[in-house]
Amino acid sequence: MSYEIKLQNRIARVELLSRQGDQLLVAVDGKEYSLDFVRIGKGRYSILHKNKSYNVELIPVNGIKKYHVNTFKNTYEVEIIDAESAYLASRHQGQEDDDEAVISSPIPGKVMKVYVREGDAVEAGQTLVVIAAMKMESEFKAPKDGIVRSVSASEGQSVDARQELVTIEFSTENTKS
Amino acid sequence: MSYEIKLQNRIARVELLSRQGDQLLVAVDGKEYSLDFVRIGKGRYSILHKNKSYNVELIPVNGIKKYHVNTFKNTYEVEIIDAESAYLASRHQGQEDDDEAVISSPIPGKVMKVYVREGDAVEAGQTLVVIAAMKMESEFKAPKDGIVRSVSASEGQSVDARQELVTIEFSTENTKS
Amino acid sequence: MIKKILVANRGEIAVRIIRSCREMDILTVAVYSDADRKALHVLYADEAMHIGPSPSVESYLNIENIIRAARLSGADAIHPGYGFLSENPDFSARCQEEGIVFIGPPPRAISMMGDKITARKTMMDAGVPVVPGAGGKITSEDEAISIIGEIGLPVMIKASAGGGGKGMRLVTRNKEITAALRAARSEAKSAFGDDAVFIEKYIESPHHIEYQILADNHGQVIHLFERECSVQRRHQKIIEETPSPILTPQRRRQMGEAAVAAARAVDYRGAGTIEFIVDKDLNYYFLEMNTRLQVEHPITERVVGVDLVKEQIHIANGKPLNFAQEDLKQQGHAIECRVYAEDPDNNFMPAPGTVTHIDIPYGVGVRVDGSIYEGFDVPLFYDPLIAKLIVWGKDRNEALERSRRALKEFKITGVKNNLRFLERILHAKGFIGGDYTTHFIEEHKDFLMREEPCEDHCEDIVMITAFMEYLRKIRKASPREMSTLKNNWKDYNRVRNVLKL
Amino acid sequence: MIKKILVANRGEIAVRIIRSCREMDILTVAVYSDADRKALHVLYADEAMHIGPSPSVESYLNIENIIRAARLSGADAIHPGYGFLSENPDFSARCQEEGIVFIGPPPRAISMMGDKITARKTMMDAGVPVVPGAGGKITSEDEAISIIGEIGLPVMIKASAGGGGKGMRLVTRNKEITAALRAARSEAKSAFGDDAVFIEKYIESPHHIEYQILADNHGQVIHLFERECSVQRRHQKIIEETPSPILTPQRRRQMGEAAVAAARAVDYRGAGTIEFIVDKDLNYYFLEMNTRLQVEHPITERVVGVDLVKEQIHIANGKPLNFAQEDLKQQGHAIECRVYAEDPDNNFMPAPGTVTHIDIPYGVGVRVDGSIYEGFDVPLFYDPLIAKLIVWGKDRNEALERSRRALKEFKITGVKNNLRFLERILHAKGFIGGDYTTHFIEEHKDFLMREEPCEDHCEDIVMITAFMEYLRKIRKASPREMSTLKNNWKDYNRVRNVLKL
Repeated sequence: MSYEIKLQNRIARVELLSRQGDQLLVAVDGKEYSLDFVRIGKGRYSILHKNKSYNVELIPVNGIKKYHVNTFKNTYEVEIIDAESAYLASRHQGQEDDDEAVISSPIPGKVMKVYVREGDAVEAGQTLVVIAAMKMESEFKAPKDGIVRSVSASEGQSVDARQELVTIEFSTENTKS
Repeated sequence: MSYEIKLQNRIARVELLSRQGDQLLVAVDGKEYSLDFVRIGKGRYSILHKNKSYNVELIPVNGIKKYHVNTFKNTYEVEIIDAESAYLASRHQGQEDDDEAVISSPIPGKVMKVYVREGDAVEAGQTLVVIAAMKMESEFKAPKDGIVRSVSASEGQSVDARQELVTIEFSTENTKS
Repeated sequence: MIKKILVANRGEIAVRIIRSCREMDILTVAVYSDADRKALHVLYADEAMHIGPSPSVESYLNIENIIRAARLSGADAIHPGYGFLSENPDFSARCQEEGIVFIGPPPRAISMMGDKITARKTMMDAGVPVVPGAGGKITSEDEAISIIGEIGLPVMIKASAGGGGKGMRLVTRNKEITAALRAARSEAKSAFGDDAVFIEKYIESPHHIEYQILADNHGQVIHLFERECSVQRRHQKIIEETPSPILTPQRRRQMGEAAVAAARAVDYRGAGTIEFIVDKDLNYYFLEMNTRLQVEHPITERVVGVDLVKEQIHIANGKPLNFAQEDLKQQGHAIECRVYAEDPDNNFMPAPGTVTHIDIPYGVGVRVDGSIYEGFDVPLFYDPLIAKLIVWGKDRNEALERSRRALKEFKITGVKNNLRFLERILHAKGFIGGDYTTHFIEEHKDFLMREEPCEDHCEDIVMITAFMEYLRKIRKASPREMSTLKNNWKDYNRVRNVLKL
Repeated sequence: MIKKILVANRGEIAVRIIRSCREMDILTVAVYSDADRKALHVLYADEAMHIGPSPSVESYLNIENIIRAARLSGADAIHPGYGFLSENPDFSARCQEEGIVFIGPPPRAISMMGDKITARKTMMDAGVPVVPGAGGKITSEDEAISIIGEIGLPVMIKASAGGGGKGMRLVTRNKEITAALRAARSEAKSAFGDDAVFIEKYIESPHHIEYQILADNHGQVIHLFERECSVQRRHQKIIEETPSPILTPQRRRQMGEAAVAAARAVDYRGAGTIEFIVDKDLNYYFLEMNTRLQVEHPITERVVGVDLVKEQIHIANGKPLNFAQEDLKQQGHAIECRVYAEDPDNNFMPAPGTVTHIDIPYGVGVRVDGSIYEGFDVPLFYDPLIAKLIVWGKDRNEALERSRRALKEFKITGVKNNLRFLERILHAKGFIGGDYTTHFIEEHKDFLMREEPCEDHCEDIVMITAFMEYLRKIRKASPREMSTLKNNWKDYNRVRNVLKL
C-alpha cells in the first residue's frame, strides 16, 4: 500500500510496511520509520518517533486528498497523489506557463486607482490597480512583463471577489506560441 | 409537529407553529415564542428573543433524543419524548420504587472499609463501605432504611466500576408488594 | 449610574467591552449588521439588535440606526469602541441630545483633535513640542515651496483631514516637490473630500511612542505611561510593547507631562492617547491624539494594573479617578501581537474565510482577546483584526520568550493569518535589540518572510500522517482495498521473517 | 546549566512546567503510563517515554522506571511537580546518586519536614510557633490521656506520618478520648503503616494560611507572601486567594519572617511552602511544610510577578536569587478556583469520562492552566483536578467579580465537574466577607448546593432548541416526516391568516 504524497514542492512515495496496533513501520522514499501512532481526535494524531513527540493536525481541503497540516512548529499543505490526481496533475503540466494573466481581487472592494490603459506596455512588479477592501488598500501588480489587453475596472467602482480587473498578455522571447 | 420535551423534572409540549428562514414561531405548552433562531455550529445555536441573546449548546447523549445542554448561565439534561420514549417511560414507571438497591462504585477503586454484614439493619444515610479511588476516599451510604441482603465487598479488595458491593432490601410500611 | 450599555462596535473590542461590563454587573446590548448575526459579540452580549446591511456605512456607521437601537433597548449609555463612530463628534453630540451617555470625550475635544491643524496649533500654545513645519493649511504651490525652503528637506506632506497614511508624501529632493504636492492633494481630496495639506519636517529613524491618558470630570488628568508602537506595516501597527525599550526615566516623565498637558489643552474627558514621534536622539514631537480606546490598550492594563474600560465607565458615571499619578507604576513588561486574517504570501491581502480550527495559548502571563470561534466566517466587510495576544513578563526578555512560546501554541486554520510572521518578528535581531524604528518591517523584509526550515524528520512525519489519514478514509469507503493491504502486510512480514532467520 | 528536563508528573502541572521550560529554551521529556498515552503533557512535551501500567505505583511512583527514562532520554534534571514522588527523600537521593539534578530540596530537608514530630521539634527550636501539644510520638493510651489533661480539650489526634486528613480525630469530650485514640491509630496504621500519633490543641475557627518561600544555594531565603487556603472540602483545597483578607500588614510581616526561619531551620533549597493554622485572633502556628511546588502557586506568581517554575530551575542551576525580600510586593489580588472532574450531586465523587466540549474563559486578568482537551478521556487512576482558573484584579472585589465572569464563561461537557459549585462559593456571603474558616463549605452547604433558578424564559428556550435539533436530525433521517410538517405549517398559516382577516 503506497502513495505519492506532495508536501509543498516535494513529492515522496510513502509506504506502509507493517502495523501492530499503534506501532507502525512506514517508509518515505525508502527511508524506514518506526512510529507509535495514535489518533487523538478527528484528524488529530500524536506520533512518537524515537521518543520525540509530534502532534499533527490535518484539516481537509475539499475532499480527502488535500490537507492543511499543523504541527507544533509549522503549517503545511499536503496532497495525496493517487492515480486520479496524478492524471490531473499531468494534464495540468502543459498549461502551467500561461501566456496571459487575469488580475482580480480575492475579496470584494472598491477600485481606488487604475494606472493602466488597454495597449500599455507594463513591467513585472508595476502597479496596475489599487483596491480598497477590509479597511486596507491593496496594490495589484503585473506578475511579468507584458501588454495590457483589457481593463475592466474603473475608479470608484465596486467589484466582486474574483471579478476581472485587468488582463495582461505576457511578452515572451520567442513571442507567441 | 410537536413533541413532549423533558427538562430536569418538567415535561412540556413544544410545537413548531411556523418558520420563515431564521424566524420561528413556537409554542411551549401553548405559550408562543417568536424567535430569531440561527445554527452557529454542530449542536450550537444562537437565539434572539425580544432582543435577548441566548446561546444554547446541545451535546447528544446516546443517540438523538437526550442532550446535555449548556446555556450561558446553566446546564441541563433534556430529553425528547416521542412515541417510543413515552412507551419506555410508561413501562419504567412501575419499577421506579424498587424494593432493593445494589450499592456499587461508579469508578474502580480499592475497598478501604466495610461497615456492615449480611443481615444488619441499616438506616438511611448510614455508611456501608468506603472506597478509595482517584486519590479520594468516598463513603457509600444506605439510600433508605433496610436490611443488608448481601455483602460482596471485602476490605483491601480492588473493585471494578459498577461491581456490586452491598445489596440492601428496603423496609416498607406495607412490607413487600 | 449606568445600568445598560449599547456597544456600538463589533469584533474583539466589542467582546472585550462586554467582559468588563459583565464584571461590573452592567447589562450589554450588541448591535449587528447582516454579516454579523453569528459574530461573537452578538452571542456574548445580554441583548442584540440588528442595525442594517453589511457595509459599515449602512450599519456600524449609521448614527440613526444605532441611536434607535439604544432607545429601543433602553440602554442609558453607548460605548463606541475604536474605529467606526468613536471619533465622530456628531455622534458624541447626538448622544448628548438624546440623553444617552457617550462613553468618550465631549464633541469639542474630538473636533479639536480631529483636525490636524487645529490640534497642532493648540499643542503649540500648550507648550507641547510639535514637528517643525507649517502652522496652517496650505492651498497654493508657491506657498508650499517657500515653506519647504524654510524648514529644509526632507519634509513630509500630509493631508490635513487625513490619517492611516493616505495623502502622505515624503519629499527628499527639490525637484520632487511639485509632483509630491499634487499627488498628496489629489489623494487627500479623494479620500477625505478636502485637499488641504500641511508640511512637516521629516523625522528620520522615527519611533512611534504613545501615552495613555485618563481624565475625569473633576479636573484630574493622569497618564498611564507609554506604548512603543513602531512595528508597523503600511502605517498599521502589528506589535506593541510597554515600557518602550528606548526611553530613559527622565524622558519618560517629560513625555508623560507633555501628554497630560496636551489632554488638558482640549479639556479632555475619558480615556485617550497622545501619539508622539520620537527621533534617534529622543527628541519627541506631538503627532496626534486618538480620542478613544486604542487597539493596544491591554498592554497598558497589564503593566499598570488598571482595567481601562472600567475606568472609562467610572468616568462616564461622573466618578473621580481613584488613583493619582504617583500611585501608578509600570510593573514588568507587556507585548501585544495583533493577529490579522491576511495572507502573508500575497502581499498581506485581507483574507476572509471560515475558521475551521483554533488552538489558543494558555498559561502563565498569557491573555488572549479575540472574536473568532470554530465555524465562524470572518466577514470581508470589516477590519481583518481577529485576535490579540497580550503577554506579560517580569522583564522584556521574559515577555519576549513567553510571546514566542504562546505564538507557537497559537494555531488558526481555515483563515490565512499572520501568526507565523509575528513569530518571525520576535526572532528578528532588530526587534530583540529594542531600538527599532517605524521602518523595521521594511528593512527586515527578507528575514521576516523567510520560511523556517523544518528540523529533523518533521516533513516525513507530516507526509506519513496524511497518508495514514487518507488510508483510514478510503478504507471506510472501500473495504476491498483493505484486503489488498492486508496481503501486502503478510508478504512484507514474510520477507522480514525470512531475513531474521 | 540544565538543558533537558524530565517532568516526573502528569496533568496540568506537567503542562505548566513544560511551558516555562519552553520559554527558557530547555528541552522536555514527558513520562506516561498506559492510561496517559493521549494526555496533554505527552502531546505538549518535546519527547515522551512510557514508564509503566496505569496504576501510579507502577508508573508515576516507580522510581526505577523514571530514572531509566531520564537516562535513556539524556535528561540532566528531573522536575517532580507536586504529589507522586515530589516529597520522597529516596527519590531525591537517588537522583543525586545518578548525577541527575533533582529540582527540589535535598533529601534531608524533605525527611525532616516529612515527619511531623521531627518537623515540630525543629520549628520549636527555631522559635517558630507551633500548636500547643505533645512534643513526641505517643504510643500508649495512658500517656495520651495525661497529655490531653495538660493541653485541655478540645484536642486533635493526628497520625505522625499522616496527611490528607487520614488518621485524624477531633476530641471535644473526655469520654471520647479512648475511642478516638484507637480509631486514629488504626487508621494511621492502615494508611501509613505506622500507628504513632501525636496530640495537639484543636484550633477553633481556623484559617489555613501558607507562605511561599524560595531558598537558593547561596544562603538567601525569601518569602513571596501568603496564600489563604481555608476553602476546603475534606481537607482538599478548592479556592485559594492572595493576599489573605484577614491578615494585617504587621502579622503578614511576622508570619513571613517565621516562614523564612522555618525554611532556614532545615537548610531548605528551592521552592517550598510553610503552612500555618491561624485562629480568630490571628495567632499563628506552624502546621507543616510542603517541600515542593503547590497546586495553588499561580496566585503568588500573579500577585508577586515571579514565575516560580523558572525560579526553581534557576536555583537548581546554582544561580543566586536575583531579587531580595525588599524587592517583592503584592500587586492587586488573585484567586484560584480548582476545577475537579467530580459529581457535586453525588457527594463530589470523582467522575472520570470523555470531554466532549470545552469553552475556556479569556480576556483581561484571566489565566487558565489545564490538562484536558475535547475528546480527552479523563482517566480514573489519578487526581481528579483537570484545570485551574487563576484570576487577577486590582483589588479583592475586582478579582471576585472577574472570577465570577470567567466561571460563567467556563463550560466543560462530558465530564461532571464542580464549575457551578465554584460559582456558588463566589456568591456566598461568607466568602465575599473574607473572614471564612476551614469550616466554610460545611457551614454553607445548603446555600452552596442550591440550584440557581432559571430567569426569564431560559428553560423554554432550551426546550425549543432541543426540539429544533431533534427535528433537524429526524428530517435528515426520514424525509417523509418533513412533508407532514410542511402540511402542518400550511394549515397553521391558513388558520392564522383567517384569524387576521
